[in-house]
Amino acid sequence: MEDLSQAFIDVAHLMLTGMIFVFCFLGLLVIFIKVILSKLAIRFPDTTNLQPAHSGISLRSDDTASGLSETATSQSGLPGHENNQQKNSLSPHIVAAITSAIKQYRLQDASRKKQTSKEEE
Amino acid sequence: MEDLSQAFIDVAHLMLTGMIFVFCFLGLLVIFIKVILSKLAIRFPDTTNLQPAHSGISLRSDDTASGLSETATSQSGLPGHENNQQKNSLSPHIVAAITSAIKQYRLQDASRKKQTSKEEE
Amino acid sequence: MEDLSQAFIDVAHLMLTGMIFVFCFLGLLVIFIKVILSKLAIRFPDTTNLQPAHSGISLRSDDTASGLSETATSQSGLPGHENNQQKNSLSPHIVAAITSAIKQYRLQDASRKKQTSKEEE
Amino acid sequence: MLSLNQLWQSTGIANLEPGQFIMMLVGCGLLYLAIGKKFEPLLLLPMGFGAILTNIPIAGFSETGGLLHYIYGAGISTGIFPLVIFMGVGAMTDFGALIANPKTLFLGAAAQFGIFATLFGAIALNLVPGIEFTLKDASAIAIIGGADGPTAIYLASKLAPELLGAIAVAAYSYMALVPIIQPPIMRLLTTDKERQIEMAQLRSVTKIEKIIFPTGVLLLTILFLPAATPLVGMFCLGNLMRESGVVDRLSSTAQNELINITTIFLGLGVGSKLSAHAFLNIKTLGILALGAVAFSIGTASGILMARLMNRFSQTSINPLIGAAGVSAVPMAARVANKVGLKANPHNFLLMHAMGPNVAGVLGSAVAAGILLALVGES
Amino acid sequence: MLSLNQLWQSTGIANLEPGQFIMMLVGCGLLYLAIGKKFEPLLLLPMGFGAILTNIPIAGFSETGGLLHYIYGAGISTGIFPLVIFMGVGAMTDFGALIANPKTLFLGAAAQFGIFATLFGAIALNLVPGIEFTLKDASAIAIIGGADGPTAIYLASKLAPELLGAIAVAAYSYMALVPIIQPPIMRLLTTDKERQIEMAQLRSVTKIEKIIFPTGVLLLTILFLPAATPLVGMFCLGNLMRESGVVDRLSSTAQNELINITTIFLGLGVGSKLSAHAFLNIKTLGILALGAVAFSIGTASGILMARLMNRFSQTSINPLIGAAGVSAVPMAARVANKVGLKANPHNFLLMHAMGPNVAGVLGSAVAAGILLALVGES
Amino acid sequence: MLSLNQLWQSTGIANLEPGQFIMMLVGCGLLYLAIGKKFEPLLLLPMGFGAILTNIPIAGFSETGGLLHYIYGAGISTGIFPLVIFMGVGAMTDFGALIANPKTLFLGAAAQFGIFATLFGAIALNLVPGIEFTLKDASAIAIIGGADGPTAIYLASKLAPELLGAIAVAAYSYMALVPIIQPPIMRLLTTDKERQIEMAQLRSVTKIEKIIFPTGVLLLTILFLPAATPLVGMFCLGNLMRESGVVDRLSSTAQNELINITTIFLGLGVGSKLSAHAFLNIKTLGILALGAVAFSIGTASGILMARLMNRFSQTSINPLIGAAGVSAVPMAARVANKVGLKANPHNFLLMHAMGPNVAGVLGSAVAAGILLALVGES
Ligand code: NA
Ligand code: NA
Ligand code: NA
Repeated sequence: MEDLSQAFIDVAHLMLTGMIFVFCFLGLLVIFIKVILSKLAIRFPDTTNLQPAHSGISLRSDDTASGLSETATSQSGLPGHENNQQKNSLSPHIVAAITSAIKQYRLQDASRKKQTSKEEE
Repeated sequence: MEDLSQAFIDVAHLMLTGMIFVFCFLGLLVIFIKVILSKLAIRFPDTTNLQPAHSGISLRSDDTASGLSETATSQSGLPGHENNQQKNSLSPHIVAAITSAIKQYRLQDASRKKQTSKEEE
Repeated sequence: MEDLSQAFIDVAHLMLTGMIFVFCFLGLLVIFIKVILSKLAIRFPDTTNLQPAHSGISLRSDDTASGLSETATSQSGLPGHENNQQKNSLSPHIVAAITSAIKQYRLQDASRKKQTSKEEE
Repeated sequence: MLSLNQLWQSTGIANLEPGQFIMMLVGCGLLYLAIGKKFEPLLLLPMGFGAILTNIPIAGFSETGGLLHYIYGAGISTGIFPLVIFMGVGAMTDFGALIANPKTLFLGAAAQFGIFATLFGAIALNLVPGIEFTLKDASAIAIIGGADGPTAIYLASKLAPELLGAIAVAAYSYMALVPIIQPPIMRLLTTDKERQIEMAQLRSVTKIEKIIFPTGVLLLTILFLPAATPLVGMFCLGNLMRESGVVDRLSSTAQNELINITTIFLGLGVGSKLSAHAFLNIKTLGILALGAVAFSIGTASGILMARLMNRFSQTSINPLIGAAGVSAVPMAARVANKVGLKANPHNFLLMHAMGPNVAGVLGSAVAAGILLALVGES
Repeated sequence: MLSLNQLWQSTGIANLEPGQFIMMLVGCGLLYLAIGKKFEPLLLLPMGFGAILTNIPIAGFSETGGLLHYIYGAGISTGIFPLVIFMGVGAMTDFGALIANPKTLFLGAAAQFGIFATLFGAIALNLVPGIEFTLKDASAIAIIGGADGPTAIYLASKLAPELLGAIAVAAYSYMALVPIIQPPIMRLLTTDKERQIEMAQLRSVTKIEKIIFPTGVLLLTILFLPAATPLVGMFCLGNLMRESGVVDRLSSTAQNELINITTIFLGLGVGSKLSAHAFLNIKTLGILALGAVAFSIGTASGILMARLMNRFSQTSINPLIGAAGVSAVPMAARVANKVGLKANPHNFLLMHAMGPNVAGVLGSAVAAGILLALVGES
Repeated sequence: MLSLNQLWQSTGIANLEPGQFIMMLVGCGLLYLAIGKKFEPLLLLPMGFGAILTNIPIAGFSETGGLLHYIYGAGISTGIFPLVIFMGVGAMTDFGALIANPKTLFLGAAAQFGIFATLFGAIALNLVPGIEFTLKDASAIAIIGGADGPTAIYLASKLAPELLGAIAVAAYSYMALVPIIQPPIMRLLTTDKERQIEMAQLRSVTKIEKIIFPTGVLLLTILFLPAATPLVGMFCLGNLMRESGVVDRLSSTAQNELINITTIFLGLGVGSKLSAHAFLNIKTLGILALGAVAFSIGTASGILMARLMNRFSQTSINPLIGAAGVSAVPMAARVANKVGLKANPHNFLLMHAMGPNVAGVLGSAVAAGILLALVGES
C-alpha cells in the first residue's frame, strides 16, 4: 500500500511535469511559427503559383510521377531533378481532361464490346 | 549393403506415408471447398459485378494503380482505402492508353517549347 | 623525415604502377571492344529497328512500363515476359483518341483561362 | 509404421495447447476486424496473421531460427521498423494547416492529457489482484492515448516488450474506433451552437515555411528533449524530404515501397508477441480498458481546451476540432468535419482539424520522449 | 619494383585455380541460359552472376566480410528469402480455377509422386561409387520434383545446404525445360481422343470464397502438418493480402518491389553456393539426373491420375491438365493448353489447367513439410 | 520536484557539448547545400540530417542500440550499401557511347591521374603539424579524385573509416561543384579553336555488344584485378540486368526502389560519421583541400590526354570531352557540352562526352581496386 501511494505521488509528478513540458514545448513551436516562419514567409515568398497548401493529407501523385519519370544518372548514381518543369506541366486540369476522355472512351468501348459479343453469339 | 536395404525400407515407408498424407490433406481441402466455401458463396454472394475470376494468372495492374493513387495518411501512417470505387472503374488497358497518350503529348509539348524558345531568341 | 621520404618513394611507385595499370586495363578494354565486340556486332546484328543507342543517360520508361504491366506468375513466382506482345499491342487508335481528347480539352481550357484572367483583371 | 506415428507426433492436433488455440482465434478475430470491418487493415492484417503463426506448435516461428524471431529481433526490439514507418508518415504529412493556424498546437498539447491521466489509471489497476504494472508498464500503456501506432510500438518495445502485443492491439483497435468513440464525447461536451461555429479560411503557407518547420521542430527537440529525437527526428527527416522538393525520389520511396515493406514485417513482428503466455491474462483486459479511457480523456481534454481557447481567441474556434488533437490522422479530423457538418451544413472543418491532428502526432511523440527520459532510465 | 610484383601477386591470373575457372564457365553457362534461352532469367541471371563472383580468387565474396557471405547468411541460411518470395507468389496466385473445380487438387496431389519416387532413386544412387546421399540429401534432391523454386531452396537450405547450388540449378533448369520435357510424356500416356476432350466452363467464384480459402488452407496445415507452415503460411499471407482487398498497397509491394529485391539477393546468394568444391563432383551429375527423373515421374503420375479421374468423374476431364500438377506455374498450364489445342483447335485448357497448377504449389509445399517433419529431425 | 530536475538533466541544453553544436551547424550547412543549392541532394540531405542526429546528446543514435549504429554496422562497415548503389548505377548506365568510340576509354584512364597525384599531396600534408596521414588514409582521400560517390565511400569504409565522413562530404560537394570547378580549367588548357571542334556522329551499337560488354569488363577485372571485383562486379551485374532485356523487373527495381531505399540509409549512415571528434580537426581541412586538387588535376589530365589524342587520331577529338573523364556522371558531360556550345553553337558534345564519362566510372573503380590491392593489405 505504501509503495502504491508512493507510486501515485510519482505519477502525479510525472503528469504535472509532462503536461507542463508538452505545453511549453508546443508553445515554443507556436512562437517559432509566429516569429520566425512568418518573417521567412515575407522575405521569401513563393515565386511560383500559390499552392492550395493547408491540407494535412498528402497528394502523392506528383512525387510518384517524378519517381517514374526521372531518368538521368548522376554522380551518386541517382537521377537528378532536371525534368521538374516537365513534371509540373502535367497539371490537374490535364488529368481532369483525361479522366473525362476515359469516361467517353469507356462508354464507346462498352457499346462496341456489346456489339462484338452479340456478333460472336 | 544392409544399411542400404534399411534405407530403402525407410524410403518406402516415407513414400507411402507421404503420398497418403498428401492425398488426405488435399482431399480435406476438396471437402473444405465443397462443403464450407460453397455454402459461404451462397450466403455471401458478390454484390458487385461478377469477376472473371478463374484465372491463376495475376493481373497486378489494379493493385499497382491503387498503390499509386492512394493518398490519405492514416493513423498507421499509411493511406487507407477510400478510393476503391474509383480504382475499380479504371482498367489497366485504359491506364496504359493514357500513359502513352501523355508521353506523346509531352513529346509534342517539348518540341513546341523548343520552337518557342528558338523563336524567342 | 626519413620515413616521409620513404613514403614519397612508395607513393611514387604506387602512382606509376597505378597509372600504368589503369591505362593497360582500359587499353585491353579498347582492344576487347574493337576486336571482339565489333565482330559480334557483325555476326549478330540487331533484328529489330535500330536503337538511338549512344546515350549514357538511362531512359527508364520502358523498364518501368514493363514492371507495371507484367502479370503472369511463373515457377520462380515472378512474372515472365510472355505478354510482351499484348503490352506492345496497346492499340494506337486508343492513344490517338485520348491524344486528341487532350488537345481539344487544352484548347477549351486555354480559351477559358484567357477569359477568366480577363475577368479577373 | 514408425513413420506414421512420427507423423502423428508432428501434427498440430497432437501438440496444440489450449492457449495457442485461443490465441489463434484472437488472430482470426484481428483478421476479421481488418478485412470485415476495415479496422486499420494495413497493420491489423499482418498482425493477426503473425498472431496465428506465432502460436503454431512445433513450427517455432518465434523461437531461435524462426522467421518471426528474426523479424522481431532485427526490426522491433531495435526500434528500426517503427522509426522507418514514422519517417514515411513524416513524408506523408503536410504541416500547412498547422503553420497557417499555429494556435491549434495547444489543442494537440491538451489532448496528450489522455496519456498522462492514463498513467494514474494504470497504477491504480495495481489494486486489482493479479495485475502488477510497474511505472514502465504504465507508461507504455498510457501512450495508447497518443493514438499513434508507431509511437506506441516504439515506446512499448523500449519500456515493456512483454506487453507490446496487447498495447499494439489496443492502440490500433481504438484508432479504428475513433468514429465510434469520439462523436458522443463531442456532443456531450459542446453545445449545438458551438458545433455550428464556422472558422475563417486559412492563410496560404509558403514553401520556405514548410521547409524550415521540420528543422525547427527537430532543433527544439534537441534542445529540450533529446530522448524524443529518434521519433521526432525520423519524422522530421521524412517531412523535410517531402517539403524540400529536391529528393522526390526518396520521399516517394519513403511513402510507398519502404513503408509498405516495413509495415508487412512490423505487423508480423508485433503479432509474434501475441503469445498465450503474454496475452491471455487479466493485464490485457486492463490494457484494453485503459486504452478506451485514454482515448476518451484525450478527446475530452482536446475539446475542452478548444472551448477555452474559443472564449479568449479573437478568431472563433470550433471546439470540435479539439477532438482531432489525439492524432489518429486523418480519421479524427474527418470525424470532426462530419460532426460539424451535421450541426451546420456549411461548416467545413476538415482543413482546420488537420492542424490539431498533426499537432497531436508531434504532441504524442514529445510525450513519449518525456516518458522515455523520466521513466526509461529508472 | 616491389609494387609491380605485389600487383602481380594480386592478379587473378596468378591465383586462379582450375576449379574456379570451370565454375566461372558454369556461371557463364547459366547466364547464357538466362539471357540467350530465356530460361527462368529472373533467378538464373543473378544466380549465374553469383556463381562467377563467388569463384573469383582473392576477392573473397563468400568469405567472412564478403558481400555474398552476408547475403547468404542473412537471407538463405535463415530461410527468410525463399519465404518472402513465397509470400509474393501467394500474392500473385489466383485460386479461382482451383475453387471452381476442386477435384483438380487430386491432380496436384498425384504429381507429388515425382518427389517421393525420386527419394528411391537418390538412395539407389548410393550404389554408384563416389556418391553418398543421406536421407536428408535425398529429400532435398527429391523436392526438385516439386517444380517450385522457393520451396526447393527453402528445403535444401534446411536439409542439405552443401547441395543447395546444384539443387537450385537443377530445379530452375528443369522448370524452364517443362515445354520440352512434358509434351512427349503427355503424348505417350494419352490417346489422341483423350487429348481432344473439351471441358465444361468453370463456375464463377465469389470474393468470400477466395478470402476464406487461404485461411482454410493454413488452418488445415496447422492441424495436420505444422512443419509446412513456414512455406504454406507465408504463401497464404500473400494470398490473403491479395484477396482481402483491404491492403492493396501491401499486396502490390509484395508482388513487385519486395519480391524483386529479394530475388536479386536470393539469386546471388544461391549462386554463392556454386563453388568448385561443392559443385564439381559426381553428386551434381546424380542430382541433375534425378531431377529429370523427378519431373518426368511427376508429369506421368499427374496424367495417369487425370485419366483415372476422367473414367469415374461425371464431368469429363482432359488428362493433359494432369501434367500441370507438377506446378511450374504457369508454364505447365500453358504447355497443357498448347498440346490440347494441337489435338483439337477448339480446346482451350488454360483455365482448367490452372487448377492443378496451383494445386501443385500447395502439394509440393505440403510434401516439403512432410520431409521436414519426418527427415529433418532425425 | 525530483522529476523537474531529472527532466532538466535530460535536456539537450544541459548536455550539449560545443563540438556537437558545431557539427550540427555543419549538418545544417549540408542541408542548405542540398536544398538551397541543389548540391547532390539525394545524398547530402540524408547525410546532413544524419550529421545532426549523430551529434544529439543523450539520444545515442550512434551508440550501441542506436538507429545510426545499426545502419552503419549493417550497411556501411560491411560495404553492402555502396555496392548495392553501384549495382543500381550500373543498371542506369548506357555504355553505348563508349562502345561506339572506345578510344574515349583512354580519357577515362588519364583522368585517374587526379587520384594518384593526390596521393602525393596527402603524404606531403604530413609536413603540416597536426596532420598524420598513413598510406591507407592517403589512398582513401585520393579516391575523391575519382568523382564517384559509392566508390569513395566503399574505399574509405575499408581503408580509413574514421575519415569516411569528411571524405564523403568532400566527394559529393566537389561533384556538385563540377560546373564551377571545371570550366576555368577547360578554358585554360584549350584554345578557342580546339573548343570549336565538332565530332563525327557516333555509330549505332547493337544489343549483343551491350550485353557482352559488362561480362567482358568483369572478366578482365577477374583476370587482372580481383580486388576491384566487388565494385566492378556489382556494377556489371546491374548493367547486365539492364542490357540483357530479360529481367526488366529486377533492373527497374535496382534503378528505383532499391537504390532509393539504400540511398536514404547510406546517407544517414555516412552522416553518422560526422562526429565532432572525427570531423573537427585540421585533417578535414586537408581533405577538403586535397579533394579540390584531385578534381582539378583529374580534369586537367583528361583534357591534356584528349589534346594529345586529337593530334594523333584520324578522326578529330574535341579536348573538352577529356574533362568528362573524371566521371561525375552525367554532370561532367553536360559541362563539356555547355562549354562546347559556347564556343560553337553547332557543337553538340553531350553524347561524345558520355563515353569518357562512363569510362571514368570504370577507371575510378579500377583505381580503387589497385589501392585496395596494394595498400589495403599492408
Ligand atoms: Na497523438
Ligand atoms: Na509442385
Ligand atoms: Na571516376
